[in-house]
Amino acid sequence: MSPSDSFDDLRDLYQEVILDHGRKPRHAIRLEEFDATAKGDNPMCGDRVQVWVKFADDGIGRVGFEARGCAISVASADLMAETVQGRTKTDTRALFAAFRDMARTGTCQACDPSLAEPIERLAPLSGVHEYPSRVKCATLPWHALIAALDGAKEASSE
Amino acid sequence: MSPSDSFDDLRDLYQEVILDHGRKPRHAIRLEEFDATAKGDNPMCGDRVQVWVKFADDGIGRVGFEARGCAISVASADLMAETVQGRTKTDTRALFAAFRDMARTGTCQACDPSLAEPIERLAPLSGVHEYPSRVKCATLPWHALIAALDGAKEASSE
Amino acid sequence: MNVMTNLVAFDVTRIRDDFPILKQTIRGKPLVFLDSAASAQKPRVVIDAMVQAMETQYANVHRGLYWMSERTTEAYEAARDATAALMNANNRSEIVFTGNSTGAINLLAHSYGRGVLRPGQAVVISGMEHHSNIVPWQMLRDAHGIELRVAPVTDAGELDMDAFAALLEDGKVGLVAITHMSNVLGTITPAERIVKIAHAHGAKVMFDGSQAIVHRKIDVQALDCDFYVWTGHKLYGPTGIGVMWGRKELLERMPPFMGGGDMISSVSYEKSTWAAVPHKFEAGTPAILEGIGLKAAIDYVQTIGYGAMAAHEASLTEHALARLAGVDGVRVLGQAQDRGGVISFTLDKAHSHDVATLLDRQGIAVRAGHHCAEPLMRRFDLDSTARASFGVYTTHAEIDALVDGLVRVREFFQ
Amino acid sequence: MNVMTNLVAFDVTRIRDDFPILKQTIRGKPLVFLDSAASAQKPRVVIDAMVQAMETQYANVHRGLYWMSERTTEAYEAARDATAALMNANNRSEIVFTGNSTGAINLLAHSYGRGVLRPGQAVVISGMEHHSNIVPWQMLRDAHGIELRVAPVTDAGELDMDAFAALLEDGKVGLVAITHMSNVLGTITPAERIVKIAHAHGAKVMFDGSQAIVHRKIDVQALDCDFYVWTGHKLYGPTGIGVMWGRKELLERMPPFMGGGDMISSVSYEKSTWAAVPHKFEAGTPAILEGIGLKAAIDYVQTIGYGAMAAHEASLTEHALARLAGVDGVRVLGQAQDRGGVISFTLDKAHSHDVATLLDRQGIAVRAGHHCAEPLMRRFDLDSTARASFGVYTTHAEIDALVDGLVRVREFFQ
Ligand SMILES: Cc1ncc(COP(=O)(O)O)c(C=O)c1O
Ligand SMILES: Cc1ncc(COP(=O)(O)O)c(C=O)c1O
Repeated sequence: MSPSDSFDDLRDLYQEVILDHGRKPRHAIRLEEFDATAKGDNPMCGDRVQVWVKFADDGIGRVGFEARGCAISVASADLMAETVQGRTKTDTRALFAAFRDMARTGTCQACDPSLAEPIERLAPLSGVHEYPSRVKCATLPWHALIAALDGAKEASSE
Repeated sequence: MSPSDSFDDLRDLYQEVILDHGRKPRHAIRLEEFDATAKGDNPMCGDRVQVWVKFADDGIGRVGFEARGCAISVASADLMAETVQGRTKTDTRALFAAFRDMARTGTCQACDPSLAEPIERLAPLSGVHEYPSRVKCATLPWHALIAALDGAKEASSE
Repeated sequence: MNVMTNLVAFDVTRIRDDFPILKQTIRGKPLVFLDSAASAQKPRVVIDAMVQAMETQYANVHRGLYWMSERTTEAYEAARDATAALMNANNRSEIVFTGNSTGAINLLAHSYGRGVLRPGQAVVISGMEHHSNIVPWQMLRDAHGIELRVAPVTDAGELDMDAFAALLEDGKVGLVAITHMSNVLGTITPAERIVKIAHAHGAKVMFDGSQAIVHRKIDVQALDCDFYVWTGHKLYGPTGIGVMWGRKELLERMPPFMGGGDMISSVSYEKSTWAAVPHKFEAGTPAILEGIGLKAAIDYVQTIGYGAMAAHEASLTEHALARLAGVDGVRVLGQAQDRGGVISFTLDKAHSHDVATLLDRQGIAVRAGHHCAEPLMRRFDLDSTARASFGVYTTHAEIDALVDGLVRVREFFQ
Repeated sequence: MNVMTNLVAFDVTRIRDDFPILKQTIRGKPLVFLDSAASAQKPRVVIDAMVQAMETQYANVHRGLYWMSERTTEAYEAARDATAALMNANNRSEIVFTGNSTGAINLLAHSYGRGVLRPGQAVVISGMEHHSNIVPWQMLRDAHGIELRVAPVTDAGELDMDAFAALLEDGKVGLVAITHMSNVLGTITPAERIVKIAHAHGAKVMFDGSQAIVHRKIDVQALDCDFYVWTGHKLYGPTGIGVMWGRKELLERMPPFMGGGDMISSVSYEKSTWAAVPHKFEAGTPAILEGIGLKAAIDYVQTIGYGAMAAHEASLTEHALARLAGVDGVRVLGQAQDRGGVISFTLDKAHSHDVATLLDRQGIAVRAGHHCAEPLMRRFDLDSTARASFGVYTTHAEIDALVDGLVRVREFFQ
């Protein structure tokens, strides 16, 4: 490979932000103090994630996670932790629905305008819609998060 | 159908001799006195035949049969009864092998010249080779006959 | 039946153009194919869909992380959506693909029969079943202590509904497994009434729709049945694929039938866990090309529309029954009120095998034999019948050819 | 390996012309298809055979008394002859067609497992089986009280033959069911030795030849095994058809698996009797078009010849192993002495799913995951690997493209 070789063909799916969050996740920590936790497991590909949540007021104070899986699942977990911080539970659920829609279809057409900003932050993951079997990599941490909000121990598989 | 309509297209397979023996079999009788008898049964198509044999010297004196089935199976039983009469058991077995060959392939290439005459008489049945699923109609009575010669009660299905 | 109306709604000449095989001649005579109930011919769109998959995007499905595998998975899974829509299933995951109807019924006899039914319970079939809806239940009876009850058929070739209801009286019946249309008599069974009676007695209902789905719009929610099976090759699709629809809550209660790749969630030597329905019932590499072909067949049928198909076949059937009634020595088996385009008959002067072969000499393909329904044959004291059956491409002229051919056969045997 | 010799014996450019799909581009890049072990591409002769059947002579098989049905029956049954010849079976009636390998193994687990094996007996599998050769035996174990024993795999990815032999010591093993070639490691197992040991201890042997038959000439009489299964779609044939070969005397002792049309001799409600082998095991309308396609695939493979195919694949494998050894961070799983053209590997900087997706962006199709062999993955402390696998159409240049692609992926993740 010549040093001038560009990675455009790879980068259109794995944008810099994914590589970055996949390589150096900021929230990949087991919270010492937490109010809820749940696991997600995708036996089909071996991806595994655990999410811890600390609530603040009636919203989400902080999210930490431990993940074993591909760059997309780790980056998704990290972007999720970053994005949901400070949101209400209701907001978070709505955001998950919107994000899942985007992961499956590439866009979020029916998205509430109030979600425009967080969806924008999650948008680098939208490319997975081209690979339906990888959509779960991106949504698995969210399933675990929602399970934790629901008081469940495990995310039920889709 | 106009009266001038010829039946050539039908007759190339169902030659007059088949129609004739199928309609008015000469040997379709249960022998009162017999030395051996056996049944043949083709559950796939419901054809059923019973054959009675009276031996003479070390050969076949007379053959009678009762058959329920198509024109080809009845005609084949009748032609068989006619043809094997007066033959030795060994000859009869050889003739069956030759006949089966002809029914399957249309000709009897490896036939012993000594069988030329009886095979000639059975030749009208050779057309069944075009319809592999009807070959059994033609060979069923023979299977019953051979079973009777073997001292068996029933022809084993092919 | 006003033939003119049909000609407007249904252009059979144009339809025939869709089927390359219909241009064939047999012994120099145009092919008259009257054996669609055994297996239907394939329209060009089905052939093309399979070819296109093999030439442009073939790969194994599920869990392929590359473009072709993802596209093939989508195409294969689109067959499930099309099937669900065709039958008006509530949920695409209620559609299980099998190898054929027989595979579907065996799946049910194993997974529901051994997995849910308890020894001492009974299964009701009818006296006009195809062997594929008899033998699996016999095997279940012998292996698992399930009683097998048979609802009788009337002289007219209909289900004896009083006798059927009586079989359910004691409440022991766990499952009714009955044909929705006889492949011998053409009889369409009163599905809604069957379901009402069965459900009132706590029994589930499976319909063998192998024939029915070719002739009638099937709406499993309207029928309110519990399982419905059919086979792709009779609905103008490829061989090698069948369908079992089942209510999701029942499918979820059933253990899997075959084990292997694709049907698991996780595997360890101690214990394996199963994938969600429908994948739990689909072990190994699925019939990918066949699913893609089936999707094309379903689209084809939907484009023509069941209304038009049923009207065309009703007109053909009426015509055939009228014309056959005019042939000396022809006896038609069954006179059901509600019937589809399948007609069995005997000819007095000739055995049905001779009839079939001699019609073939004239380029006319019909089936002869017991049609995999020996007990029904015995019910009518027969070993075999000849059978003509119709598809979307069948014409009135072909029925006339059949009748002329039969007249000739009879004269020939005179 | 002298590449020149291969070029003479084996003209891969000409072979590639036989496969229409290889002209495809993916995202503007030429398709590099390295997932043949999951399912192989189809040569034009296979596509044409299926199309020709559908366009000129299609009808249901067996018992059709008309021209097209007879011809289709011949074409379908010719697949049995071709399969028997391919495997050097003693008798064409030893060839049973199923839906895929998984269907074949399930048939065996039911008919031999429940029908012939007795509770208390054991089945031996190996530590490198595909789920399709694990789960059916687990289900047999749980339903029928059969013990399941697992012969371990060495660090090199070979069968531990001493441990294997020890498992048979107590004489309780009724059946050994082992892969003939691992779909993960590429390892070819020592089939003759396995058979000798098993037979010496009174056990029958089934080989899962799903992978092996693509790479090696299989002679079941020389192997002296008792059952051998494989799947059409991996040998360049269509989906929807698999093969179970079994010794006739064993097949005859086995009860049927599925019941229905075509597998019976006679049916009455009290008792049905079964057709002779192989039909006893083939219930319902068979995979007719798929049999016809499979015949074409077998003819295609026979024309190329196993000698040439094996040499080509040995050369590709050697090349691939050598080149992969030169890529930093690549670890190849398994170093078996005897191996075929299937190579699993991991990359240190990237998860195998990311590897597969990023190779796909470069037009290169490999598989990633557990390859339906979770217990084997666990044996090597892995969740997943990437896997490249080769077919007759694979070129050395494609392997170079894979290696270049991997180098780019690694740099990208640096
Ligand atoms: C070794 C092995 N066994 C069994 C199978 C199952 O084959 P199929 O999915 O066609 O049933 C496969 C392939 O998937 C395989 O590689
Ligand atoms: C009523 C009925 N049930 C079941 C079947 C079996 O279908 P298949 O042979 O495709 O499994 C058939 C056709 O053969 C049929 O007509």
